[in-house]
Amino acid sequence: MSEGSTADVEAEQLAAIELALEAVLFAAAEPVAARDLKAACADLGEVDQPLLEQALERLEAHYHDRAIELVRSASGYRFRVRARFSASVQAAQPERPARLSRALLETLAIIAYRQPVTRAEIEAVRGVAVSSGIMRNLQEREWVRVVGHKEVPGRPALYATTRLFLDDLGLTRLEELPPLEQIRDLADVASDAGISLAPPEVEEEAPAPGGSTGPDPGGEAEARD
Amino acid sequence: MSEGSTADVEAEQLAAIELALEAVLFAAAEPVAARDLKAACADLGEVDQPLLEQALERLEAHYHDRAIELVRSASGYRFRVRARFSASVQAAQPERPARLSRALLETLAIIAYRQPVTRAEIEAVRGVAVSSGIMRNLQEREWVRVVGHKEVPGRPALYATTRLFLDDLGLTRLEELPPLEQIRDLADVASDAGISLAPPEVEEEAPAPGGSTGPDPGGEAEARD
Amino acid sequence: MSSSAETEGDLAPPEAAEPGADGEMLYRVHGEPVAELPADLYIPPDALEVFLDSFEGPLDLLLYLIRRQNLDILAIPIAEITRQYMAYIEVMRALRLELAGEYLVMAALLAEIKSRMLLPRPSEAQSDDDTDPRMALIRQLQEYEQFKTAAERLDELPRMDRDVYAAGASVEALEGPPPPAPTLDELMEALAAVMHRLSLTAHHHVSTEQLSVRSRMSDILERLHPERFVDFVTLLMSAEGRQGVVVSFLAILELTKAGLIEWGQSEPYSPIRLRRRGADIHSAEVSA
Repeated sequence: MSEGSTADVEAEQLAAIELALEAVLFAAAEPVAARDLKAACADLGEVDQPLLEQALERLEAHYHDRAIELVRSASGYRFRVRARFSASVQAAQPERPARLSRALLETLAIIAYRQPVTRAEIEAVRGVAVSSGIMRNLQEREWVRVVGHKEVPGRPALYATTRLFLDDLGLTRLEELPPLEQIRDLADVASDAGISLAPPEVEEEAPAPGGSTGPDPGGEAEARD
Repeated sequence: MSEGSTADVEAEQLAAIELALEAVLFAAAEPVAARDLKAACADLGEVDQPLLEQALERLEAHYHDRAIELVRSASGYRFRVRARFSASVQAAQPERPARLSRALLETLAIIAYRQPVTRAEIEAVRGVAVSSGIMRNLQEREWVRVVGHKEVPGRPALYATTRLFLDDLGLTRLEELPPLEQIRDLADVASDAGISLAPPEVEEEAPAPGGSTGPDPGGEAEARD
Repeated sequence: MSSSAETEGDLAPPEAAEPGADGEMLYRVHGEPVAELPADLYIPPDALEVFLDSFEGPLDLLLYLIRRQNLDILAIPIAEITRQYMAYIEVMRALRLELAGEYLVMAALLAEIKSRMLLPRPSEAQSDDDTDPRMALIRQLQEYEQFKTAAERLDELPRMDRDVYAAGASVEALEGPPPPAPTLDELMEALAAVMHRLSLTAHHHVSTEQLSVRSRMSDILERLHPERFVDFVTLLMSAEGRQGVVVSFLAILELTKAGLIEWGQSEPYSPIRLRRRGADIHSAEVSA
């Protein structure tokens, strides 16, 4: 009898946590970090990570057949409209954001995969000057920010992507970006093509996105505001 | 048999409408009028008023035991977090931000000076998207209200500032805000003095090589409406 | 030029059928003779400007030239690609299109590589390693293509507010400490930042209409209905004196200009009336 009631109490606690999380997630304009979710349950007894995750799973399951879904991205958890309902949303508010230019996307890609990177380095890859307008646009979107300065003459700014960039693409980590296409090893192909070539010291960068050169996305938390 | 399947089809349609409404209501920045809700269901067959209301009732019932509720106001329908979750939501906000976000302030300032103005117009001036969260936030603080809809596809809301906005600023009339020319001077002075009004990396415009393909906040203003 | 193209071997020289240099027809744009266009270089001349805009730089243009012929980057036929590249550059310059300096730098580089390849190679064995002058360019092209592809994939990812939407609910019913009010200084600083950015994009212009007018526009708009006309005179708010009338009048003109309101008169000399433009506007045009 007493065992049954303990289970009841636990079930009740779990249900209460689930609802508190629901309230917090819908009230927030941005993804909510796990620690803030725990803080929301302060009055509901001890809430540790497993319990939190259990409640989140229940919440996720509750919306299984609905138009929205609970997703996790870099800064935390958020509800979002399922992609297959985007058309309905657009029918009601068809003001769609402008397309991003190729120049902006290429610049963003270089920053994302090569960060931290200077403007000169971006220009070296693209073969053209990067306009200030593009750098400004990326920073205004809060997709890119200055994380430091390179200790070379002129101390150029070093750019990196932000958590919001990941959030907006629905990613939790930089490593989830689509992998960079492997640069073919010149040595392998060259003989076929009858080309003589330099030893393959070609690409030092690891092909894995963000791999060793990418900053730890978690480390950005503090710096963001 | 055929009657049964007709009923099935109807039940299916109703369920589909319910989910489309759910998507639209969660994505919206402000209450959604019945006509816009109907527009969102354009692909789901004929949706008349009784059918719409039936779907809304189902939606309301679905959230009966949840942390949010579907409410109807003069301007339309919306979801809102139930009052009894105030403490949880508050507890989740780490340290209440002492200052308003830059995006929110800029949006508010543009509305004050350009009212009545649509979200697309604000975005054209700011050069970046304005989130639904910010628009919802500004309206819930009652600094901004919808004064009408522009008669273009999608009927975007026209935003204006409120009495409370003036009160909170300690003004009696909007005209007491500094004239734009003065602010422009302020901006000039700041740039001459090398002070970077955010964002920190403002540099002067370089002749953009990809010039005409680059994002063009100015040009969009006209093109969008 | 054609002889070196042949030595490349892997490119069937399309100019085989081309007449000699003297026999080539001159392209004329705006009556001005411009450069020769090789037979395989098909671009509608009037589309050149658009064409140039569609390239993100010399690397992008080179990649296009290579890909268009299904060639492997690793086996660039330098002579042929250089010839085509130069042809584009010539046409663009002849048309006086603004050509970023990088395009010319690349032209010089290509010319240099080409000339170096024509030189007899040193016979030492080690020469194979690093004397192919194409290598640096090939690496650069590979790297650029890598990021060009990455940019395309990045753009395909579902993006917030374009493909997917955050789900939120109103917090209006919640209780809590009142949010901080903006100070006038904060607001002005935010606006100054916006204006500063705008001043950098020269073509943009924020009109400096009087705030009193903008504010009155909002007020009037709110008082109007799409279904019901309101008497124009009552909107002038004469209680505020001459100043108020002028401001209201200007606001009404602005709203009209913005297409937000429409005017009506049931018959000549009858009171002028206004209403908000609404969806039922078409059915009600009798009032005009």
